[in-house]
Amino acid sequence: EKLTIATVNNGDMIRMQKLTDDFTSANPDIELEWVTLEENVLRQRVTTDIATKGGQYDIMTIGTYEAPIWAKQGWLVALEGLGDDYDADDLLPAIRGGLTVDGKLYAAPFYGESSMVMYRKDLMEKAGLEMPDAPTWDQIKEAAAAMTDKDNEVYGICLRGKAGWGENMAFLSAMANSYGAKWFDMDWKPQFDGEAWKATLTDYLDLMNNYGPPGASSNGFNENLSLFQTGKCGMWIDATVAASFVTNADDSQVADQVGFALAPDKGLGKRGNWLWAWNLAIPAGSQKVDAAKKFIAWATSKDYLSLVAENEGWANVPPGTRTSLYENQAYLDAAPFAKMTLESINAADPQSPTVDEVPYVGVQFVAIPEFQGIGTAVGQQFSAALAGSITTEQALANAQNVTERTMKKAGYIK
Amino acid sequence: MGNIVLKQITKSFGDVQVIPPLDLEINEGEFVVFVGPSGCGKSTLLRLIAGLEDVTSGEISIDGTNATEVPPAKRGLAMVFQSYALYPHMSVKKNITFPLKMAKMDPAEQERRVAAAAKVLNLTDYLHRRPGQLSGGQRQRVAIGRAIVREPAAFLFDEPLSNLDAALRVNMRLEISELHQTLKTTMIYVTHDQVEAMTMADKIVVLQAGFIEQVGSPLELYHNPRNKFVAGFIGSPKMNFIEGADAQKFDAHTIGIRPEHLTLSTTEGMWKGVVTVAEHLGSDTFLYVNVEGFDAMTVRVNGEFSVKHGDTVYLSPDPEKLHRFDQQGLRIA
Amino acid sequence: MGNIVLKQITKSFGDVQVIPPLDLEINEGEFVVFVGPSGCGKSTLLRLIAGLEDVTSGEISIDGTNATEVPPAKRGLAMVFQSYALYPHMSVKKNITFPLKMAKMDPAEQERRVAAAAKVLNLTDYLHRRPGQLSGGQRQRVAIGRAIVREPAAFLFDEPLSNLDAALRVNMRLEISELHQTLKTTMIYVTHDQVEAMTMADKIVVLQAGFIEQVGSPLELYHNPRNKFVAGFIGSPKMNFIEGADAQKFDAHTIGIRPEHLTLSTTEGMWKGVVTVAEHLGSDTFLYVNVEGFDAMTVRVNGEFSVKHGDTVYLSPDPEKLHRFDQQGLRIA
Amino acid sequence: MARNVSNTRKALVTAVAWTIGILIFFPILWTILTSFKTEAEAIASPPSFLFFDWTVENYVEVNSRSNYPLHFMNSVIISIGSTLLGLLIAIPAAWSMAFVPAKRTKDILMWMLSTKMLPPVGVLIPIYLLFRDFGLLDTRIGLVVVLTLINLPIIVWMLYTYFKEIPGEILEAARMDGAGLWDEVVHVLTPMAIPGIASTLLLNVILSWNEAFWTLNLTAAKAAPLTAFIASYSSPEGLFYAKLSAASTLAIAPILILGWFSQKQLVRGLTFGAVK
Amino acid sequence: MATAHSRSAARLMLSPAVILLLGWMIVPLSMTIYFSFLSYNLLMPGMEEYVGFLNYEYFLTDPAFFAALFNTLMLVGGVLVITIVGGVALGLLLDQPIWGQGIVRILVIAPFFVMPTVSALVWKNMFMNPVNGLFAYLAKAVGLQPFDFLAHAPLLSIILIVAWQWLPFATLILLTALQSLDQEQLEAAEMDGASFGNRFIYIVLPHLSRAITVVVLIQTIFLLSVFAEILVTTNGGPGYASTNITYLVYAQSLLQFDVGGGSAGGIVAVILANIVAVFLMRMIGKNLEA
Ligand SMILES: Nc1ncnc2c1ncn2[C@@H]1O[C@H](COP(=O)(O)OP(=O)(O)OP(=O)(O)O)[C@@H](O)[C@H]1O
Ligand SMILES: Nc1ncnc2c1ncn2[C@@H]1O[C@H](COP(=O)(O)OP(=O)(O)OP(=O)(O)O)[C@@H](O)[C@H]1O
Ligand SMILES: [Mg+2]
Ligand SMILES: [Mg+2]
Repeated sequence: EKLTIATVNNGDMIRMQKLTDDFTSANPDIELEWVTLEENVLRQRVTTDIATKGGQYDIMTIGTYEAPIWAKQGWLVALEGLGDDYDADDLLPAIRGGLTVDGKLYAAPFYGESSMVMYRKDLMEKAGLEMPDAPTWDQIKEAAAAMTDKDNEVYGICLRGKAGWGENMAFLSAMANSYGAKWFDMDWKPQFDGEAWKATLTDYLDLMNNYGPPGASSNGFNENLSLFQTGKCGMWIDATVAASFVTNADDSQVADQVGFALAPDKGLGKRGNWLWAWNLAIPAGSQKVDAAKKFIAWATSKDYLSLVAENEGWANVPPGTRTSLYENQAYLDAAPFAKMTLESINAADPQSPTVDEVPYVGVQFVAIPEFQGIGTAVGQQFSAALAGSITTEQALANAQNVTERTMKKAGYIK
Repeated sequence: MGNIVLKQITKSFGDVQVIPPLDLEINEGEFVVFVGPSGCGKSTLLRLIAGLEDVTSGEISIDGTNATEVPPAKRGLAMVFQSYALYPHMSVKKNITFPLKMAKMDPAEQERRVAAAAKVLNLTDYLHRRPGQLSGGQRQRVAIGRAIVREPAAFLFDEPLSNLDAALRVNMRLEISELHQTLKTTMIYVTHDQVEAMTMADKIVVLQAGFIEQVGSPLELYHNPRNKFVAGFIGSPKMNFIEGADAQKFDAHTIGIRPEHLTLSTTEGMWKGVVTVAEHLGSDTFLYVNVEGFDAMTVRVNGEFSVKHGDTVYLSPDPEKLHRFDQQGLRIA
Repeated sequence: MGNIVLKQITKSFGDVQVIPPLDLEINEGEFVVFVGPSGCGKSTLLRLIAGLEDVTSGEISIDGTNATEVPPAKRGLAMVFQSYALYPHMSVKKNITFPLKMAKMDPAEQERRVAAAAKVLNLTDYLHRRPGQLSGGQRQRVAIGRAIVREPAAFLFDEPLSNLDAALRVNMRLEISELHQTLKTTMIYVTHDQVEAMTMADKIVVLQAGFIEQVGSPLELYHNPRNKFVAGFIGSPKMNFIEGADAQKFDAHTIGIRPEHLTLSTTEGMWKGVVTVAEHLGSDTFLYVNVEGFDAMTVRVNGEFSVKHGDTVYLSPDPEKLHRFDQQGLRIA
Repeated sequence: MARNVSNTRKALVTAVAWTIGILIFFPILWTILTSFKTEAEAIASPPSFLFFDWTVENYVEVNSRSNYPLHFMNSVIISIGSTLLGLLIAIPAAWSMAFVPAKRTKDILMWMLSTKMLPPVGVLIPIYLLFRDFGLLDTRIGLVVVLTLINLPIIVWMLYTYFKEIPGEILEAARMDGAGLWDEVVHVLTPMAIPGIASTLLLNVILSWNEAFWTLNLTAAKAAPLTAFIASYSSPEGLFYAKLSAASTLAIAPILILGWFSQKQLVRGLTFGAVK
Repeated sequence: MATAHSRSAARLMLSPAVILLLGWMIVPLSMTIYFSFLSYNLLMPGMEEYVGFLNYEYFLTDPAFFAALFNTLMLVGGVLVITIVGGVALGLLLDQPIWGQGIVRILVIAPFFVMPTVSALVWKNMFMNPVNGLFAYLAKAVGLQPFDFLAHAPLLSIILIVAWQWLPFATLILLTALQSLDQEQLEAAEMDGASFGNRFIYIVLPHLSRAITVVVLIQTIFLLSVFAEILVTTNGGPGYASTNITYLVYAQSLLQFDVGGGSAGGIVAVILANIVAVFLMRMIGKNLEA
């Protein structure tokens, strides 16, 4: 039997592809075929396929955004009977909660992440400052100002600026949560005309314009990573998985100078961090459910973690999915960022993402099908504001307008 | 083999009738030349016979059988095009063999015929060249070779020499004449060239606007043109025409005298005129003379005749060689 | 205006010397024709005069001033190309106006000159057409029109009539001759055509491989060719050459007789031969006669002469018109 | 126009032409050079031009990560297959238009070209559904069909302009020589048009090779060509310039080499009857 | 050339191409038209209902629509201007006698062979990136502030990238056309006293007009559907600064999975493309007849 697996082209997934001998030697009747794609292309491909029942894939890599939506549509096979030793209870509750619909798990998390602050200890020291474990936005701003040294191409803070619901909007939605802003009120009315969003965007633009790198409006995760690795950023607030890259001496010029802190807050009880996981799922109607389940069980099991540790060292184990990993001393030793990662993940609550009550689920996204489009369109506006082509007010007004139109068209607002 | 009869054929392109109802009979073994001004339908007629165009009405029969609906490939005719239309990607040999191959002839027989044709046409040394590597005359011969191997019922030539230079034209003209004498196959030949028509034809067909003006042997047309059009068309330089009082003298509406049938004198003659241009070729002298009341007249004098622009000369027609035409332009016998 | 002198000019393309040192003087108002076999350097010489090619060495002077280094536009010459080189995207009028516009002439004057040229050349009705919509003769006239509006010191023509059909060629030839008579401007004219050279030229320059073989008036060349090459080149059909014993009789290495200077008889004469082809044109008869020991000889007979293939005939040269050449091919006076 | 071109002028023109040529080519050259650098050198400042430690490590890495030979073969099969199929359909069509023109011929030709103006994204979903129903998703044959269809207008047009330059008399000669329609097209027209057909073929292989919308959206694994291969490198975690360059080089090298070797052919046929 | 027999053969031989293209046009197009009247989100199957012109209304009143229309025209126009002006200049240059002409020609042609995705990636990351890009390095080397191309001149940057890819095509065609110019015409103009500039304006340019039309036609066809370059470099942003119609339709149908809206957008794009097409065909038809 041949399984066609669609995956995203990140490091952990690539590593998994290299380790599949372990699986195929145990299951000689199963062959694996990989379709590795860049995140956005992957999402578009698998969504088209599953929605039209194209049947091209046996296993899909999907995010925490898709999982509940698709499960509700009945597009996914419930992952029951993954084996006795799978130990589903070991999965981190925050992550597992996002993948469970009506008490059934529909996607198995491969790795999970939140976001946190990564900063340069040496630069902080030079500036005479100290980073608390749980900083506020004001402290971040102060630190950014102190570390910026544009003549030497050192920028106090690097943040996402590239438009996209999974790019700048992931960061900004999370940041907005900590400012008490929200996407919609209980009547699904968009809230960009409120003060909270205005404060969020103003502070964000302030930070970036004064202390950010040039060209920030086209920086996403990748661009920021390479900036940080080459020593051009003082701080970077982004996905927790980045921690293993920036501390890897092979790629990073600043590996031994990185410190970590929780995402900042504004004293309103919510931190500006998100929650995300890449998960493996089986499309409904697949002819190869059993083989696919076998593979998923293998790839997301505890044993897989040990397998990676054996081959590549504990630091390279896919993080953020299992409680047991964070109880493993070998891992904690190898990964100095482990504790902060776990705390960040636990600090996010998809069910109640922001200060006020909202009708939707999801921290840095809104788990409705229209969100991809809205998120990206709004992201475009904020990115334009960052590029300086429109003002903050215009950006917010446009965002409000775009969101309202779509919500009306989709029938949320009558 | 080679008898072609056209019965009441017409051809229209869209609304324009290019060939009005036309009858023509071409006998076996004849060398027939079509002449006429540009656009008169010579090529069209040839292509109708070939089957490359459909007739609008009428009937074409070849060797007694109705061929009106027969596709070109099946009519058993061969055509030599003005541009030769050789296949540039094939060697001379392949070009010549092509029709035989299409007829699925036995390869040994193909070889034999190609060799024979090449010998007749002096092409044996060039069989492996491509057309692009040949001179104009050689290409011409290949085109003829391709036509003769099939031993067609008749050959159709559409201005085959018009792309050659003067010297080569003379040679090829002689070669085609010789070929006709050897093969004795019916040939239909379209040309613009006076000399070709006069020297090669057994029978000349003069066309004008799709009408046949006259059919006859070259000298018949030269001596007894049926009308003014034929008289003016056959012969070079062109016949001089005179109308009005001077023509009345001869009981005609128009009289015609060929340049070679005018005698010239510096002292006396029938008409007095002034030389506008004198062309001295050494072998001949052509004079263009302005006679009052007439159009410019052309006179040909053998050898030299020393006159120049502006001289006054006298012209007299040879009364024997004078042509008389009535008001409709028809010859008065 | 229009005196052109070439002094010891040479031209090489790479290592190949196409024109060896050459001197030539062209007088004001003369009509000079360059003839010679293909590739002999006629066009090259013309282009050197025009300034479209640089001379390798030597000096060209126009109207007494050294023009060797002067760019073509400044030499005050006009050229009519074989392909006419009309500007296809401009109307006839724009084509003719172009040189005036380039000279930034006053628009009213431009109008006047174009109108005048169009009138001379009968182009008035076609001024708004594009070259693509004109016939060959009309295009030719446009090219001439473009040349004459500038009132150049001299006209250069490179085989201007070679793309036209026979009838048109005769007309255009006359028109150019008349133009020369009207304008009296120096004209240099390159052609392949016997008749053009003989009828138009005041002075013919015969070239071979870049050398000038002879310069003279047409009849001078016809009657007194300096050597065998010129004798063979001038006159049509070509002069018959006879070597060996029969030539010795006349104290020459080679003798030459033009086809029109042979008398033909069915009964007696100097040489006996067999007719291979007889071409009856009505006005003339051309016979190709095989005389034993000689190459085929061409004979021209005026009017009709009824012989046919295979007949035996006798030929006699007109002793007055016989040309004698020595071993080097030079004429024996 | 053979007036003496002075050597200084020629040298000057040569220098300008070479400078511009190298500038235009530079992005490709830079990509190729970068593919031989380590990641650190790839983003080093100042950038090193030639003097770095040449390494093929990126190629090794790229090869171990993806099945390059599979993608390469898919690209070859899809681009050549669609071009050949296109030629098969287009040659007769172009023959009719060039040699038996009717009143509507020009309109048909223009209509064919206008079908190329359909924005592919607008019809992706319908095509996807059709492909699903016919079982053509992720098959080479499906892609061959789609690419044939999208390139057909260009193929027809190129062949049409090329055929128009072939004198009709030659085909008539063949007809007189007893050739049927089939013989005429196979023995006379096609071999005579070889240069034109070759350049049509080349251009279409290039266009199909580089087609990135349909090839990406209608394939998954088995039939995925090099465009999909590139898509898996376009934005990995971190900007691995050197690996990206290696993958890019691998994706464009075959067509670049083909294009270079055949540029004469390509140039000759690329004129679309624009040159008379 | 036209007997009844050959005409019917011609019809037969033309029909496969016509039928296939007709099918290729009509089947998806009619499906698209059908979808465009539905409220149809791919992610919410089973909820399709007829909504009349609602999708069109939303598409056409979308503030992005006019921006996209403008950007599409700018993109097509900009690339055409750059490639034609550059192509003529390069053509003239390469038509001169130079040493190593063949190699220079190869260098100039090369960008045409590069996949759009690859060229966009290369330009974006290795050249236009304001921190690590080569342009930024050059700017810093001469003491300038690096320019952030994709943020501050996104459309221009995309025009440059696309123009780089299409310049070889224009150059090739224009060069061939230049080489076909009858030398005697140039010489005649020279004799007529035209300077180099005048010869260019009055003789060379008019001669090139046919080739230029062809370049315009072919490039427009491809430029109207430029997409990969935008997706890779700017994602249509910032704002709508580099969104063209094709990208907008993409965003509707593959980002929002709003098939109804996307289909309406697709139909609008088809109509716009056909307006351009009719316009082009008029102009080209005239130029190609001559
Ligand atoms: N395919 C066609 N469609 C419409 N008219 C045509 C076509 N072919 C020829 N004609 C017209 O038919 C007439 C006769 O043309 P044809 O070619 O037979 O003349 P021709 O005597 O051969 O002339 P030429 O001596 O110039 O070759 C002309 O008026 C021509 O315009
Ligand atoms: N640009 C050139 N480069 C090299 N050789 C040339 C060039 N132009 C002409 N020649 C050579 O110079 C010689 C004379 O050429 P030219 O064109 O002057 O001959 P021509 O007398 O005009 O011939 P034709 O009657 O065929 O026109 C020929 O041998 C030709 O090959
Ligand atoms: Mg004809
Ligand atoms: Mg010449």
